[in-house]
This record gives sequence, C-alpha cells and structure tokens, in this order.
Amino acid sequence: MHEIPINHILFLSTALFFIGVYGFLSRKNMITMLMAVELILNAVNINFVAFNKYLFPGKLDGLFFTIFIIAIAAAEAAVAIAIIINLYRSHKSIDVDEVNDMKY
Amino acid sequence: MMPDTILIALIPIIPFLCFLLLGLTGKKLGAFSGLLGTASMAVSAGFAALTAYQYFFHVGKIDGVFQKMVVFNYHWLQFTPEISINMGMLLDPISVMMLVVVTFVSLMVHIYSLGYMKGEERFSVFYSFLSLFTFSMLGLVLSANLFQTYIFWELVGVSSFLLIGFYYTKPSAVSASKKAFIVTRFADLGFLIGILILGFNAKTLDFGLLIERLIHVESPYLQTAIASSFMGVSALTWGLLLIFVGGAGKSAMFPLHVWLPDAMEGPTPVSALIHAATMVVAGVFLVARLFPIFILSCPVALDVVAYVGIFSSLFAAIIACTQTDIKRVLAYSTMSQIGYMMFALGVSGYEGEAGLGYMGSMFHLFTHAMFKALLFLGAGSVIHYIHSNEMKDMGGLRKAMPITHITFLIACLAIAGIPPFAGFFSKEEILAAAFHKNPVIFYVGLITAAMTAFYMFRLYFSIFWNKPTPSAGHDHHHHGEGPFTMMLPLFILALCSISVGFIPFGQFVTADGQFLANEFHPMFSIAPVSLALGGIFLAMLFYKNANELPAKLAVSMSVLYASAYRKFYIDEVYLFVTKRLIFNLLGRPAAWFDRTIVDGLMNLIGGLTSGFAEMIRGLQSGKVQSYAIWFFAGVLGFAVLFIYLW
Amino acid sequence: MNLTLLLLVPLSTALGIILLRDVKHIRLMAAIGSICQLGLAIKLLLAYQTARLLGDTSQMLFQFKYAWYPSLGIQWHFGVDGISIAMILLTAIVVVAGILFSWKMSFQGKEFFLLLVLLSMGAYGFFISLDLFSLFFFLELAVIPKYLLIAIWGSGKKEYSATKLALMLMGGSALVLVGFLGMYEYAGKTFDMLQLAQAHLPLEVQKLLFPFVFMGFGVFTAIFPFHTWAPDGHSSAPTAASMFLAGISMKLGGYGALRMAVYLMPEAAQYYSPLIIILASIAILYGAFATMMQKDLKYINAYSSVSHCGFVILGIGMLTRTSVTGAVLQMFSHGLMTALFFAAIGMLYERSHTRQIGELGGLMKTMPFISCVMFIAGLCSLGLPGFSGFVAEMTVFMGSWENADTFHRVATIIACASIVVTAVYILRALGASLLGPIKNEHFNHLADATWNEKIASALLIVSIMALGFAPFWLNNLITPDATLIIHALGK
Amino acid sequence: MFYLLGTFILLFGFLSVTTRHIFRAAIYLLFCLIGIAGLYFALAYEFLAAVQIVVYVGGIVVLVLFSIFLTHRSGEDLPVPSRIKEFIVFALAFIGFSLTYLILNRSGMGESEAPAVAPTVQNIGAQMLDTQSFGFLLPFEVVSILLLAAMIGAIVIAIKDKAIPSKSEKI
Repeated sequence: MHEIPINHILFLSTALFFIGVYGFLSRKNMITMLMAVELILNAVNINFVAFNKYLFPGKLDGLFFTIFIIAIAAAEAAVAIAIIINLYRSHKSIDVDEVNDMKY
Repeated sequence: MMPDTILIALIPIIPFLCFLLLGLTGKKLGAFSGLLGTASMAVSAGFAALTAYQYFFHVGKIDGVFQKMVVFNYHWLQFTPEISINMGMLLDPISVMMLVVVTFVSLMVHIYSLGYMKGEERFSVFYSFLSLFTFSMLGLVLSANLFQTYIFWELVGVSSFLLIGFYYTKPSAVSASKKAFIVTRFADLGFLIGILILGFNAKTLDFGLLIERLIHVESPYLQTAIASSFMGVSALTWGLLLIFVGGAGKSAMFPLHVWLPDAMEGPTPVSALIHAATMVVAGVFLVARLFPIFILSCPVALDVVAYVGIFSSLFAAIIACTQTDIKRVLAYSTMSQIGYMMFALGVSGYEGEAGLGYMGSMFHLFTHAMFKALLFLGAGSVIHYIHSNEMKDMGGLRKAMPITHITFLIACLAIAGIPPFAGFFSKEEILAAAFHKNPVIFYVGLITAAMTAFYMFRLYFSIFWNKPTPSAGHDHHHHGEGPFTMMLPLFILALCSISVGFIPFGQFVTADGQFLANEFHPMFSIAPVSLALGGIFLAMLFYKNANELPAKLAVSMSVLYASAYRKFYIDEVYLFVTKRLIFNLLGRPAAWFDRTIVDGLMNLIGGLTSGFAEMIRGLQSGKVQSYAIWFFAGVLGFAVLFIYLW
Repeated sequence: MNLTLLLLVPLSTALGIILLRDVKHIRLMAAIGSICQLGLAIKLLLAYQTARLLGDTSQMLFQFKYAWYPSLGIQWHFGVDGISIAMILLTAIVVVAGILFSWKMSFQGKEFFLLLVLLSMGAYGFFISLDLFSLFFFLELAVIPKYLLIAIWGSGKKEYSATKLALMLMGGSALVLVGFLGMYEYAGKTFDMLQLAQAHLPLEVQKLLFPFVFMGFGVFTAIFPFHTWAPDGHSSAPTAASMFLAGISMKLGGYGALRMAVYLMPEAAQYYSPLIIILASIAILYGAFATMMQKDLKYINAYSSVSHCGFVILGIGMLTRTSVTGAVLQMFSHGLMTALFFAAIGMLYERSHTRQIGELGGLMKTMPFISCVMFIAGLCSLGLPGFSGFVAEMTVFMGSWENADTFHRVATIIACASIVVTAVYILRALGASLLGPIKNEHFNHLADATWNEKIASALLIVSIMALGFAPFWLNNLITPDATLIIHALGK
Repeated sequence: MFYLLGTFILLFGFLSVTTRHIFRAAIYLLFCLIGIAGLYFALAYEFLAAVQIVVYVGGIVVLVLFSIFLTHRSGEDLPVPSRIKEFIVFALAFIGFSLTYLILNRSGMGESEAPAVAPTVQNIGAQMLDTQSFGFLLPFEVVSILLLAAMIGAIVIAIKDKAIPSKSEKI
C-alpha cells in the first residue's frame, strides 16, 4: 500500500544514526562532534516521523515529538556552542583531548 | 665454723665500688683516682690474704680434708623449680688461692700503673677498668654456681676488651680488642651450651650439687647423662668438652689462641694482669673446678684436655722462638705455660699420689702468675724506656736499667725452670705427673721446657746484651729506669719468683682436698734442668753478642722458620674463614636476600596493587571522547548480552 | 587502683597540648604528663604486688567493666596481670625518655608531641584491655600516629618507609581482626578475653584462626618474613618515633601473640609450635647475619631488633614456663635497650649528620657521654651480664632447652649461636663509629649531650641495669602469669 | 525518489563526519539536513519539512558556521585521528548498526491501516495548543521556557567576563 516499505526508512535512519555515532566518537573537534550529534538527532526524527506515518497514522504524536526535538536541538546547539566558545577562550583549543582537566 | 662472710664479700665489692666511683666521677679526681684505686685494691688484697689465712689454717680443714664452703648463696634468677642462677661465694682451696693471686697481682699492677700510665689522659678510666676487671675476676673465682661463673666469665671478657682497646684511637688496638672479644665469645658459646647440657642433666647449676650428682656411678643423673648420646658421644662428654671449649677460648689454647698475641696492643700492665697472670688461667681454673667430673665420670674428655694442652704448649713454644716483638714472645710463652697447666690437669688422677698433676697444675698457675707478671712488668719498663716493642731497637740495656735487668733475669730463670727459682718446683711436679701417666706427653713436655729456656734467654740477651750499651747522651734516653712505683712491684715480684717455690703446695691445694707431699727426686730433675741449661747456653751462643748465627740458622731452616714466624698461618686461616667465608657466604647473602627477595616480595605486593591502580587510573584520562567510546562499547556489550546471550 | 586513670592521663595531656600554643609549654606539658604516667605505672606495680601479697589470686586485677555496645557484646573491660604491668612500665619509661629526647623538636612541635602522646595512649589502652574489640581499637590508635610521625618528621626516603610501615602494620592488624571476629563468632558472640579463654574453641577452629592472630601480631614483632618494615621504618623515623616503634609497638605484637594467640588458642599453639620455632630461629640467625653487612647505624639496630625479637617469638613458640617468662623479659629488655640505642644513634646523627659507620669514627673523644651511652646499649644488646639483655636471653635459652628433643635443642643452639654473631656486628658498629682515629675534621667541634639527653639516657640505663642486676623482681612478677598461660596448654 | 534521497542523505552525512575540512563538514551537514527535509516532503509532512529547513538549515547550521568562524582560521585542516582509534570506533559503529538492523529485520512492524489524520498546519496547531486529551500545551510551554533558559544560559556562558577579578588580586 505504501510505496516505500518502513524497513527501508528504518534502514536509512539507523545508518544515519551510526554515521552520527561514528562521527561523534572519532572526531576530536568539538564543533564537528556537535554536528555529529545533530545527525543522530535527525536520525531519531526520521524514525519518529516514519513510525507516526506507518504505525499510528491516526495521531500526530510522532510529529510533535519531532518538533520538540528540533526545538531542543536548537537550544542544545546554542548552549553547546556557547560552551565551545568559552572553552576556546580558556584553552585556546576546541580539541576534546586537550580539555582533560578532569583527569584522575 | 665459717669464715667471715662480710669479709669475703668485701673482696670483690670493694673493686666494684671503686669502679663505679671512678667511672662516674673519674675526671674530677684526676691523678688522685690512681691512688684511690690502688688503696682500695690494697684493702681488698689484705682481706684476701686474711681470708686465705683463715681458710687454710683455721676453718677450711675438717678431718684433714679441705672443704668446699658456700658462705653465701642468693637466688638471683629462678628458671625452673630446680634450676636457678644463684649468686654465691664458694670457698675451696683453688678459689682461695686464686683470690690471693688475683688480688696480689692486681695490686702490683695497680702500683706499677701509677708510674707507667702517668700523664695518660684517661688515667682514671684506666683505673676504673682495672677495678672492673678485678671485680669480675674475683667474682669468677668465687662463683658457687656454674652460671654465675659464666656471668663473670663474660664480664671478665668485656673488661679485657675494654682494656685491650684502651688506646682506642689506634686502629690496631681496636681491632685487637674486637678480635679478643669475638674469639672468646665464640668459645663462650660452647661454654653456654655445655652449661645447658650439664645443668639440665644434673637438674642443678650449683657446683656442689652438680659435682655430687655427676660423679657417683649409681647416681640417676649421671646415668641419664651417659645414656643419652648425640653423634655417638654421650651428653656428659659433650657437655664437658663444650665447657672445655669455653675454657680453651679464655686460656688461649690452640686453635682459639689467636686473640692473645694481638691482645698485647693493650697497655703493658694490663697484659701483665689479664693476659698473663689471671684471666688467661680462667680456663685452667674452670677445668680444675669441674675436675672431679672430668676424672671420675669422663676420662675421655680429660684426655682431650691433655692433648690440647701439650700441643698448644709445643706449638706456642716454637712460635715464640721466632717472634721479634717482645710482648708477643711473652704472649706465646704464656700460651705455652698455660698449655703446661692444662696437660698437667689432663694427666692427673684424683686421689692421693695420683693427684700430683692437679696439684702441679695449680702450683704452676700460682708460680707462673708471679714470674710472668714480673716478665711483663719488666718488659713494660723496657718499653717505657725505649718506646718500642721490637727487639731490634733494643740491646745492651743492662747498664742503663740495672734493676729491670736483674729482676728480668730472675724471672727468666724462674720460667726456664732453673733451681731454686719458683718455676723449677712447679714444673718438676708437672713433668713427674706426666712421666707416670703418659710418656709421650712427658717427652714433648721436656722438649717444650728446653725451648722455653731457649726463647726466654733469647729475649733476655737480645734486650740486655747483644749490642754495646747505648751512650749516655743518646737522644731519647732522657730519663732513668722509671719511678719508684714501677720498681717496687718488680722487687716484690722478683722476691716472690725466688721464694714461692718453697711453699709446700701439696698441703693446701690438691684434687681431693687431702694432704699431698711435695717430693723431689734429684735424679729425675737432671734431665729437665740440663735441657733448660742447654737451651740457655744455645741462646747465649746465638744472642749474647751480635753475630751471624741466628740469621744463618733461620736461612737453613727457612720453611720452618718462616711458618713459625708467621704463626703457622693460623691468623690467615681465621681471616679467611671470617672475612671471606662468613661475611661473603652468610652475611652478604643474608643481607642481599633480605633486601631483594623478602623486601622485594613486599614491594612487589605493593607494586602490584599500585600498578593495578595505575592501570585503572589510566581510564580516567579526562578525555571525554574515550569515556564516550567506553560507554558506547558498554552499551553494545550489554545489548548483545541481553539480546543474544540471556 | 583505677585503670582508667592510665588512659585519662594521656588523654588530658593531649587536650592540654591542643590548647597550648607555645612549643616550650607544650613539651613541658608532655613531659609532665608522661612523668605522671610513669608515676602511675610504678604505683600500679606496687599496688599490684601489694594485692598479690594480700592473697588476691584472681587472674586479672583491678578489673573495670562498662558495656559499650551491649547488643554486639562489645565492652570496655580493663584489667592487668604481671605481664601487662611489665609492659605498661616499659611503655611509661620509654615514653618519658622519648619525650625528653625530642626536647629540641621545633618544627610543628605541637602536632609532634600530640602524636607521641596519642601513640602512648594507644599502647596503654592495648595493654590494659581485656576486651578484644577495645584492644583492637587501641592497637589501631597506636599504629596511625606512627605513619604521620615518620612521614612528616622523618628523614631519608620517609614517605616510602612510612607507607610501607603503615601498610604492613595495617595488614597485620587486619589479620588480627579476622582472627578476632572468628573467635567472636565461634565463642558465642563475646569479645571478652576471660570468657574466650573459658570457651575452649574446637581444635579445627583454633587451627584455622591461630595463624591469623599469631601472624597478625607477628608482623608487629617483625617476624620473618614480615619484618621488612622495621629496617626502613626505623631508619627514616625521627629519634623518638624510632624509640616508640622499637620500644613499644614491637612489644604490642609480642604481647598480643602471647595473650591473644597462645593463651586463647592453646591447642593450636601446640600444633603450630614447630613452625613458630623455625620462623623464630630463622629470624634470629638471619637477622643477625643481615645486620653484619649493614652500613647505616639505624639499619644495624633495626636488623638487630629483628634478631632480638626473634627471641621473643622463640620464647613464645617453645611453650614452656621459663621460655614464656623469658619472652616477656626479652620484650621488656629489648624495649629499653633498643630505645637507648636509637636514642644514642639519634644524638650522634643530630650532631654529625651522618649515620654511615664508614663516615663516623673516633667520636669517643669528642662525645664521651653519648659514646658511653651507645657502648652500654651495644653491650646490652650483645647480652652482657649486668644488663637486661643477658637475663632475658638466658631465660629464653634455659626455657627452650627444657624441651628435651633434638629439634628443640637444635633450635636453641641456633639461637645461642647468635650471641657470637651479635658480638661481631655490635663490635663492628661500635668500633667503626666510636673508636679509632677521628675521621672528619669537623667532628672535633661537636658538643656532648645536653641535660635532657643525659636525664633520659640515665633513666633508660638505670632501668636496664635494674633488670640486669636484680632480675628477680620482674621475674617474680611475670612467672605466675606465664605459668597460667602454660597451664592452659594442659602441660 | 525515496532511494535517491536516502542515498543523498547518507552520502552527505558520511562525508560530513569524515572530511578533514571543517568548513566543508558544515556544508555537507547542510546538504544532509536539506535531504532530510526532502524526505519529510516525500512522506507528505510539509510543515515538518518547513520547520526542518527553518530551524536546522536556517538556524543551527548558521550557528555552527559562526562558531567555526570564531574558533578557526579558515582553511585549516582537522588533525588526522589515530588509525587504531578510528578503526575501533568504526568497528563499534558497524557492530551497533548491524545489531540494530538485525533486530529491526527480525521484528515485523504491524503497519496500521487506520484512517490518517492529515498533518496540516491547522491540525497541528489545534492539537498543540489543546489542553484536552492528547493536547500538547504543557510540553509546548515547557519547551518555550527551555528555549528561553537556553538562550539566557548561552549568553551567560559565552559572555566575556570582565567583572571577575584576577587571581592575584584575590589573594
């Protein structure tokens, strides 16, 4: 009935999610890590949308979640970037490995 | 009737109080401390003489037998219900005789030191040590308890240590004192174990009971002591032999004699007192003290005593012929004479005529104390004059020091056994005893006697003849022979060396306490006396005037001479055993093992713990990303675990 | 005689020290407190002897009980017998001497004296406790200040030594605690020593718990192979701490091993006796040989302590009345003697700034008093009659010899042999450091002991001599209690 | 159409996390987000697609670009991460992906045939501000407060603090 099987969409979102994870874990630059987090969030969004459309078409809850996630992602990005900038000021770097003041 | 306890107790206590007084306040007393020490020693000697008089002529003899009298006994330390250390005083012929000898020689040395040690910085310390030694020696001879003997034995050892090392800034004196202490300490280990064996077999440490229980064949104690054996030798024999080891250490018997020649590093009066007259005969005294057990229960041990004695005697005599340090010659001669005393005990029997050796031994101990002290004090005044111990620095002194010359000659004649000097009588007794018991020992003893005469006169001629008299204006011969305080003891001792031989010793000191006549057979005396005269003649030939003969002889007998000169390399063997073997094979590995293995193990445990902690700590790197990786890996791990493995 | 006083005096001294500010007042306070305590100890001794003379035959005198944690059976239970009185007396003497010897301590003097007083309080509490829990409490109280004393006021590699010492002693007390808890469980929830002694634990339990308690206390006594804290700890510790360490805390171990292990678990003690004897013999001879090679005076004394404490273990392991008495005598004697030795070394070190025997030499000339003190300590250590060491060692030998079989005899002979080795290393140390020519020019200008050092040395020497000349008073004090312990063995 | 979009999204997503050039990474991210918006279109969620473009493309990516300008001199390459770490991370990501996908495949999704509600702006608005059942007013308010708080927080964090005295003055 639907032209695209749900599993294919889920494949897409899963792949995107783990691309994000890969980026988050492998990048040292905080901004790129932040971007990877955005990818993860988007993968989740895709899931919500897909589930809403395929499994619960009679409701809009998935859509609302997606909207809220987008809003929170915006807030998160703002705060994260503020932190990054502050760190950059104090450490002259935004490399996560160099910000290891909390070790031991 | 008992002798006066207080009187006897005061004999050792006076020197002890003197020691405390001088030791604590010596510096303030200065030169007066010497007078104080001498005076107290004189009082003590007087009391000793009084005690001897009382004992020998009034109270000691009951039914014609001299008794062992315990005049005082106090439980000092109780071990088991039966065994305790008591502090007591035991009077019997030998202890009374020793009291007299010790206090008398000590008094002489005290007087002599007034002159000899004059101007010494630690004058008062010297006197306090002398007092300590006298106290310990008196305590030793008065002991009523085997363990008490051991206690004072150790104290004697330490006071000897202190006095040998009196010139403590001289490294040779320090090492000599250490050597003396450690060698005798090693022997004392034997003594201690011997005490344990005997004490626990007899269930007592009191001399009276101990001897009582170990000499009767039917005594159960003796039977167990003989029955229990270790390595095929009975416990009793072990005990006695080990005690003899202790005695041999103090008395410088081969092979524990090495400390004695080195001990000559001490001041000469000390050598005279400790290393000639009193302390070194403590071993003889100890064997004599336990003599009944030796002779009645364990003749084997007594044979060992005899052979060790005769061997040491000959051995020391050979070495004495080659030494050039006059005090060392005297030291070896002391060793040789103590060997005499030892083998005399060894060939002795117990009762009646058979006890001749015992009597002779004690007699020789007595006379030897006189003339050997005289020899040392004479040598001391020579050293005082020349400022050297070496024979080659001496010669032709007879004009410069006439008193010393004459007294020294008397002493030499006495030790050589020329009648009518003291040594002759005691030596005769010993040789006669040996002749009856064991011809081998007798002949070796004869040879030794001849050698004694030879080396003593070698010494005498080298010092007083040999070279022409030094000119009067010679640089360092500024003073005369020495003060009156040094000459007086020489006189008195010379007098004694001439006269004490005439004491009917057998009336006083015998093995069984009964009368034993001193008999002399002129025919028997011919051999030893003529041999001694031969030795003297030989020495005169060699050394009266400077000539080539000794050197030639030395060359012709080079191997023997060299090894005797090097004291048969015994010192080297000891050095090898101690320095090389004990230090390297025991000490060093123990220290290494401790630092590396034992401590290493502890450190390893600590290291492992902290290493593990270090490892875990590495995870807490502060790197957020690695936390994330671990976190994610953990999530995955749990996911796999819960989905597939659960 | 109220035993709580023995705790109150140090406690109030400690409070006083906390309140005072000036170091001069503080050390005066500490000295007064410790002297009061010495007075108390002597009074206790007299009161005890009077009570015994009057016919008091109960095992522990002056008992005091107060339920602390009734639900767990924990209580304050104090009481003393002859052995503990001997130990208390030893502690009191060493504390007075230690405080006098650290009179010049100016760096953080307040904390220093406070810790010393606390440590002594731990020791007193340990010796009077009859309740295993409070005993353990005081044991810990005696351990912890030592870490600080060494780590703060020490010298050399002090942190390492302090950590090692604290960890090993803590390990020991952990073992002890395991043993205690085991006994507590099996004996029906009681920590009371007297009840535990009556409880007769089953043999299997004893065999299980004995090694914990014995080895735990053994660590304190520097039993082989857990002795390595001693050389490092002693060598780094300041003088007073060394004295306390050797004079007091090694005795905690000996006392504990005797009281808590042998007395409470007699059958196991018999079972393990050969092992203990072997360990002790090793410690005695091996410690002595290891000492021969040491170059630092403090190491020499520390290793010789290992050797000497071996006699304590040997005496306990031999399990005869005489040997146990000897072990206690040896504890008493060794405490005084090592304290004196460490004090002498401390005085030398303070002046010459070196402890290497190769660098010292000829000090007898410039410091006759200190040298004499060291000589006396050395002679006592090598077991010279007239000093306490002789009495104690001989009693141990005698007691050991009572066991008439080859194994025990050989062990005794090994122990006896150490007197020769002891003589070697003591004379080597004394000879090299005190005698001979003066090695270093600046030694010529060193001053001799000051008044406080003289008083403290005299106190220790007099105590040593008091035992050496008249051992019977202490012997008579200890023997009845040693007999009691041996009776528990069923011998 | 969908597969084309999907390829596009994944390609740019992947490029975005692997490129060594940070500026390019941001641009790739932008493309990826646009692709997702396209996906929403394809699924007929037009409003959502619009929000996606407005907030993400217009907001967040711009914010990221700003911060890149602030913290980087442009044209600088990112450091190469260590091979081992990269490999581990890649392996982890791959394992995670396969695990997840295996589970997805194993469980069939019961697709619903219920009548669909059209995701029109009207419907969305009505339900979002509805206080009745399934209304989202409360979350909406919470999110708005969160946004406010985030805004203030971001300002506070990023502000240059001149008021705090230096350490030396303090002591």
